[in-house]
Amino acid sequence: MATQTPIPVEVPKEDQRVPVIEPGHSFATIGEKVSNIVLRRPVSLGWVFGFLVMFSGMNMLLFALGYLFMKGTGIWGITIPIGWGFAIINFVWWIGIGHAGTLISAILALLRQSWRNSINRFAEAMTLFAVACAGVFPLVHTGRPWLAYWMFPYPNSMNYWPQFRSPLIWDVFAVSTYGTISLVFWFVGLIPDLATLRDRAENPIIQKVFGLLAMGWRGSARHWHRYETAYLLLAGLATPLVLSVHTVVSFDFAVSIVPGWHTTIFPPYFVAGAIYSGFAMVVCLAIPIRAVYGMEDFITARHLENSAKVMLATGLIVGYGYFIEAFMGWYSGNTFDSFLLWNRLHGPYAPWYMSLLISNIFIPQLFWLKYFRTSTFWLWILSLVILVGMWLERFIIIVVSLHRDFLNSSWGMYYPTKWDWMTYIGTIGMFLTFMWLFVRVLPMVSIAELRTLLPEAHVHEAEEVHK
Amino acid sequence: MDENSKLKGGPDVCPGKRGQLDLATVKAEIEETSGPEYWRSLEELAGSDEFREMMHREFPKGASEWLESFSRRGFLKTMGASLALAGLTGCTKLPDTVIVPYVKQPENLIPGKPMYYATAYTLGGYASPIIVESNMFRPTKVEGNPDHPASLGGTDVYAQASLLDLYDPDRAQTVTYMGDVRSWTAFTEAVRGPISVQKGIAGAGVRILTQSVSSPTLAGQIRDYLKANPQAKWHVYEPINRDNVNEGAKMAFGEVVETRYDLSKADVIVSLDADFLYAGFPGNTRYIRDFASRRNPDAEMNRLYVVESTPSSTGMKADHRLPVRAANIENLAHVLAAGCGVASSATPSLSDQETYYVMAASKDLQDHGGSSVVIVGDHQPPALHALAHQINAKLGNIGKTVFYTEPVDANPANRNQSLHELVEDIRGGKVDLLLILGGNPVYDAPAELEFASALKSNAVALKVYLGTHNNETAVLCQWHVPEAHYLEAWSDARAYDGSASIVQPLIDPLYGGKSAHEIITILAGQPGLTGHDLVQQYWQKQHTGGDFETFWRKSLHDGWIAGTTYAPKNVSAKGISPQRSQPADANAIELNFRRDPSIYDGRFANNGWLQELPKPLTKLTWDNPVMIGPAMASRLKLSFKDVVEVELNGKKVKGPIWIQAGHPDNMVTLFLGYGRTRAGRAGTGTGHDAYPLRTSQAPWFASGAKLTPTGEIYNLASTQGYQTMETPDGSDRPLVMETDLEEYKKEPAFAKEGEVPKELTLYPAVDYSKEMYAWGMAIDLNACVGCNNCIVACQSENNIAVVGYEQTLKGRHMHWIRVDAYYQGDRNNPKGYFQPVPCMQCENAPCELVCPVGATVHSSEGLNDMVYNRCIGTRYCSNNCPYKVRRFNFLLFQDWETPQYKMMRNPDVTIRSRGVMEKCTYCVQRINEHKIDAETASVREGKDVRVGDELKTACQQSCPANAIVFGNLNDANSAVNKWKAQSRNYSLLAELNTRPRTTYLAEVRNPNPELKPESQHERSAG
Amino acid sequence: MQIFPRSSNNIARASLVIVAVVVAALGWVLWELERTPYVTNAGVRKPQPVPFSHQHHVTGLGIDCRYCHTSVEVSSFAGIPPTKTCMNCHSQIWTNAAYLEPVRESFRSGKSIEWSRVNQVPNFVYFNHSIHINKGVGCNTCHGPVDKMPLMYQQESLQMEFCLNCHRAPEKYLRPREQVFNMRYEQPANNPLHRNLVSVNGHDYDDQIELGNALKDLYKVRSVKDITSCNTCHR
Amino acid sequence: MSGTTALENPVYGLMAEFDSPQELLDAAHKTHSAGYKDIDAFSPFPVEGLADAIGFHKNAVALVVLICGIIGGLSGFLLQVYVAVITYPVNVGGRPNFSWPSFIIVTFELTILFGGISAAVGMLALNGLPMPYHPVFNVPAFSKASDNKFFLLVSSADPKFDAARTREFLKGLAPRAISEVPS
Repeated sequence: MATQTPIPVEVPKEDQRVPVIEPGHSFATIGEKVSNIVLRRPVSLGWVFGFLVMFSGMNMLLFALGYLFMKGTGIWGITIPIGWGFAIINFVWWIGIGHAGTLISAILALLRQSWRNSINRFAEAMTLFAVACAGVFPLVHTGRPWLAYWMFPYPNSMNYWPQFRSPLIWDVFAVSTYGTISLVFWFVGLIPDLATLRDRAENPIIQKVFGLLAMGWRGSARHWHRYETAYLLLAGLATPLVLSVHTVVSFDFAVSIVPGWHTTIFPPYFVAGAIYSGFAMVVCLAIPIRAVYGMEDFITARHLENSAKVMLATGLIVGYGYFIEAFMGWYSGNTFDSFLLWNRLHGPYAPWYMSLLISNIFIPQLFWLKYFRTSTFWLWILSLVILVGMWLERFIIIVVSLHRDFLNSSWGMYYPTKWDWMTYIGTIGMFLTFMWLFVRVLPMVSIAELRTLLPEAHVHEAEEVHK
Repeated sequence: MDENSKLKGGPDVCPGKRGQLDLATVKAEIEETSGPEYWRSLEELAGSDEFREMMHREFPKGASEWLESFSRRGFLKTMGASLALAGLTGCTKLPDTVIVPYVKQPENLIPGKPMYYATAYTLGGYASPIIVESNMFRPTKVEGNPDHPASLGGTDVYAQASLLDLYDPDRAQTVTYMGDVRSWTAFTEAVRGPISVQKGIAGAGVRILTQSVSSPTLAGQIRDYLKANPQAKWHVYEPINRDNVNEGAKMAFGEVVETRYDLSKADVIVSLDADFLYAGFPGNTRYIRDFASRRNPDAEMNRLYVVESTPSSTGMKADHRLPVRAANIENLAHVLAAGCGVASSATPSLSDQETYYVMAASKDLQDHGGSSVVIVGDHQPPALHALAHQINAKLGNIGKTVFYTEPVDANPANRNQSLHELVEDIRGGKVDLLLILGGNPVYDAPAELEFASALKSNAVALKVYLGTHNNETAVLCQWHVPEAHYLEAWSDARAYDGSASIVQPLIDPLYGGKSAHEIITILAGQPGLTGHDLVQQYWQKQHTGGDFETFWRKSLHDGWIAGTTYAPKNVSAKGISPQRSQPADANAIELNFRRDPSIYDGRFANNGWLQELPKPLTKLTWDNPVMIGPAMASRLKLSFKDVVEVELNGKKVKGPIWIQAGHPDNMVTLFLGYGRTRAGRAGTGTGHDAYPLRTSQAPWFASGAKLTPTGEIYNLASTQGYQTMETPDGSDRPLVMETDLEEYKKEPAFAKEGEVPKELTLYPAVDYSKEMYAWGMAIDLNACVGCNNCIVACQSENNIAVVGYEQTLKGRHMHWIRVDAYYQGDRNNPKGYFQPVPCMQCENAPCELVCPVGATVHSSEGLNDMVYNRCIGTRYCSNNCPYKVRRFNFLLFQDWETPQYKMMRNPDVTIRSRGVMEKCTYCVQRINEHKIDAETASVREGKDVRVGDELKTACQQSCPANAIVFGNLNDANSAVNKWKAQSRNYSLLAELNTRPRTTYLAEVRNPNPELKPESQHERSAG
Repeated sequence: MQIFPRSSNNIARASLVIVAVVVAALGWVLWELERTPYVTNAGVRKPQPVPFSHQHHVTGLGIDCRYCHTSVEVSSFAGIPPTKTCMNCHSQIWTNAAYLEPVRESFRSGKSIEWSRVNQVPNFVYFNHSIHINKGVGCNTCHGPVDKMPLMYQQESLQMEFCLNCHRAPEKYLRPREQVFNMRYEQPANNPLHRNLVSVNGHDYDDQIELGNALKDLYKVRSVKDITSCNTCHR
Repeated sequence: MSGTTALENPVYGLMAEFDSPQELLDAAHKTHSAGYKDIDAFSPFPVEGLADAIGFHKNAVALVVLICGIIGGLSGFLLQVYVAVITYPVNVGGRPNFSWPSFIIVTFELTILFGGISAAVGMLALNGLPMPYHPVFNVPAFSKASDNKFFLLVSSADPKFDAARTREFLKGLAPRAISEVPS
């Protein structure tokens, strides 16, 4: 991986790109800068305040869920025909966001994109937390959540098992696998840094804690050798996985017969959308974090610009998806599909559809301009817009398709309740609570991998030296 | 987990089932123990007044409070008692109260097997003969009486829903005096004095106010009393009355006669504002059957012309419908009469369209002299009825399609007049003892009478009210005696054809309710006589020759008394041609009053099943709208949800607008029965009360109403999202396949266009032909008249919950079968269609594929099973159901607390709890019952016994139109196969290749070739 | 520098093993717990108002099941005997036995004896006695050796898997209809230790599967596919 | 501290400390070619070729992952077949019991799951982790092994090992320091 592709020590003249790590850093300074955030930096009032805000958000979620378990899903806006509402919208949204991390660490690793090294760590953490948020919904959206374990295959006295033809079961497996593998991937990446923290820590308790987590990592060449193989294999496995997860999620819709769901373009365009929103979230988090914790040296304009480019590309794919959907609606000549198109454009939810197009397709075109790719302020704003847009996309797909399907007599409208909103905002609170804790207790960028980026990390072919 | 355990023991319980064991023991011990000591024991158990009083002390006075402080403990005691009492009715072989069960009833009960009893349900004096299913002595289901000509197995929504009234927890629980709990004995003591005083003065101060009475026994009782006390008076009032009909008959024949129609022989039917295909119209059950039997395009098809004011389901079935303001219908009638050769006093001028229409209609009538009929709505003026009699006479329909008999009503006095006299007497201080037997005059009397104030004034010394609920009238009377439900007390009644049925109870009064009969015995000073005695005595007198016991048993068993059907009588229409009343001002807004399709005159306001029953056209629930037509709406810039104020001679009511396609212009319709103030938990405060605008001068329609928008907004809870098959993008969806007779003859298979060839699938098709059974259903859209019967029948059979206004508004109603209503064409006079939609039981069920836990899967017989106890409630199945027939328990919709409901529920159907999906099962509990019977039989008799067409689903069984047929597709001679073989047969959304087991027979209209709808549209457009 | 003592290596490895063992054990416990009497009530003797002994009445007196459970052949519900049935005999014998007082009391007062239910299936399960009896499923196939029960208890778990055992392979359990109420009935066997013949229509069977298949045809038992369809038991 | 403190057992080995990966790599090469086989090198980040330099060329992680992946996939597919075809076959929406296309996804996911977990667990297991205690940690300077220092260890278990001569040899590699690793 990274170490097998030495970056030339002196940057070639023609390459004027911003480096992925600012000059003037040594092995020690990197370790110091990163680990000090965890070990030395005092807890600031701002951090505590922010944490309390996020934490109260998380508690709002718990409250909303408590009431949900008492009363039932009827407290939400869902109804017949709109059997799925915010719960599934949020689920898909979060899962999508959860794609960036593993994608960055896996796919970019395979593609030998050295610029990934400084953002992969918290991108992966972000992934974990996003998946955790997503995981809440399939569970609680059921009418009888206390029986949701029936979706897992286990021998039981009923001699009855899950129904493996159902996309929801596929979901269960895809999402739980994704969660597990992301966790493993993330932890494997952490081990060397945990060792660093262990060795840099002064407080004996902290020493012991990191010591246990590092499991006695001592950076032996043998360890590194196996470590790199394992990491490479994980990346290799995670790559198809990350692509499969949102494909499977899209099957929830594509496999059904609902007009607006039953379409073969969903898998690719869901995956693209996922990466789209994922990177948006990464950028949303990266910009403030690097500012607050002075990480500009490691998370440079190069990273941000590349992310912007990725967003632009995936955004275009998503746009293509929308176009094809509309085109097929017209081209198929199927009365239900063509009505779906009409209904999106002129129906009661037309404003939502319009704002979706604007925030997801039109505004991101600004990324063609270098100014918007490099201005952290605009980058941040645009990422937020994209996040909203991607949420709207799921709203359109789920609600607008369901509310007017085959039988005119059974058409309906969807009105989210305050409980819907509390649950949604609550998960955001939960997500940020975890992020808040993460940046303080674990190295937010990978120390070991950053070190490999330093010129002095690169060795010449031993033989030459030898003779 | 807590919920988990709760789930095991709790919600999934089926109370009925739970009850079985205890009930069985109770029943058994009742069955075995012999007379006297058994009596004593039950007295101790519950019979005695002391017990009741003790128990009722737990109920605070005043309905409003005790709804909240509803004492469960007290109730459970009552239940314990009444369960035992229930047993008593069922099976003690006491000589004086033998109840003879129907066909299936075994000599002595088999626990776990239901029994069936014949009895009759009475509405507005007209009896609907019914069979009631009783599980462990709890009445659980009402069915029509297949052997009775007035039912032929069908029922109407009110009869179906009357079961819920029996178990209504808001029913009056006890005798009260000025709101304080008293015992029945206390009451009899208290009234004895005044009654004896009245005896002295020939009952001069006694007034009896009843609703329409067709009970020979009761009428006899009252008459006897009046004979003994000539000064006493009997008044009759009912808001939904047939005054106009009777007056019209007097006008034509000089006497009140009952007009009965035989629609099976009518080729041409002209309805002048008569909604004869919906519950509430006397004989509607039979009329629907006869009408539907003539809608088969492959046989002689009848033709229906409907000229109507307020759009009705009858109008929607018309081959030619003409929306006209109520007041103008008389004009049309005169032209029609003239066209039929009746010398009419006047020839009013009509619009081109009207003339065109009426001419064609009258020509059609004349072509079918003797095989046609003109029916006039109850709310049209007497003159019009008289005219109709003349037309029918002229066409030679009398004796062929139209018959005149004795009035079914025992006292066909003019209702409004009768009440007028009563109020005068009250105001004149002539009344000392007022007996109000049923009804709710304080709420529904004509406004100008101010009945309430009359009653409040202390002019009347003693006011006694017999009523099921502590309602508006009850609070204004000192004494309130709880009235026994018809399933609790003995009586008798006459059906529309005059045939008398014995009303036999299936359960002892849950709250010691009394029947009118018993009240009269107190009045007549013959206490101790039970309803049973009275009824039996009466018929003993009528009975001539033969052993009375066998006659009595037979009458009970059959459900009616042989030979009591009124023979047609010859009446000659007088020559006089009725004058037409002054034509109303064309510009003034006409205000119409109509009975509510669901809660009638308000008596069903507390009946959740009916409150939540989507009204046939609007699909509204829990409310009554201010109904106007599209033209008027656009003129006044009114839209849905707008709350308007309707004013008539200074009186005002406020209500939300509903724009009804096909509603005549410049006319407003208000529906009666809502805005109750003391109805109960379900009825109180729903909708608005239209009675204050209704006077006895203009009981049905009045001119000169004012409409003023209030700027308020109110959401009406309609269960149907969109009411045309044409989608907003202008494309048409082939949901109800429809054509007219000519086209049909040319292309009989027109409906099959969407069908997909069987081989069009990647998978090997599952083969059901080898199975013993393959269940399927077919629904004839031509026959269906949108009477809603199936919905209530299904609700009752399958323990379907009532969810209330808010939830219905959200679209969470639970009906397993719904009747979609679609309009097509000109909004001012559209074509209308009804389409009942149960679960389609698709062979390639989209719902099953997506269920993660396999809670909905296919049975070997092709049923789409829904396993509630496996369901975790992802709602994915519902999303993926193209027919949206699945219903989800978003909250805990079932009432687990109220003991009455536990008694009411069908023990063979699981009660669904919160978070569980449910849907139509083709009444799988009935299928299994029949299968098990057939199989045990085949083992016992050693031959192959199979379930045949005797197996009926609840919707099918109660359908008065025979529009639904269900059966075994693997049985070549099954009725369902015959239907599905017809060329009209098609499956809904066939192109999805879901292969529904439920299919439809396409609708074929029979328009008059001279009166093509399109040409009609041109005119209406012009 | 060294943070952990030498021993910690073994501790670390041991703890991993322990975790694995605990997880496995937990799974096993749940599996067992689901099937314990605590959950299923199998074998639990519930207190009854009267210490009625099936052993005494069936074995001792040889009373037929149907004398008390009257509707078992025709109805879903087997029927619990009314007090009168008890009194048929106990008005003559044991007329003043103390423990029969509740029976007499009930007979006097007309209040029914409240037995506590022993054999119970969940409320969403619709079990029908008549069909099983008529198709040759013996009483004790589900109710166990009632004739040896001084106090009634539930023999089997009556869980779904129990029902499925038979619904998936009826031939393993069917017996001639005339043997249904025979508490002493033995399945046909043919092994060195024991040989038992069961004859149906003159044909002797020494193998249960043969017998079962013969009876399946004879009693027209529906196909396994039919009787394992959900709606057979759940409605 | 000094290695001689531990009497009953010999020193664990000798450890040379270097400043850059390059020096370590060269030293490792020299030591290995000098015939020392039981040696190990420590660095805060993976240094290319270091493993080869100390004569460690192949590892078994890939094999473990392959095997576990296959097990995962098989178990996934067979589970579904068992459930849908063998134990309780039911007609679901008219689909055949053995509708294998629907089974692909779960099969795939389980392959990944087993493979991924085995990659991590296998790596740790083969590395003999967790091993919180290790003699090398006794060297105070070793705490820099995770920071900016690079170490070469010659184990006392090596047949060619001799406290004095090996120390001499290491000196020749010009390390910043040489320390004895007490076991």
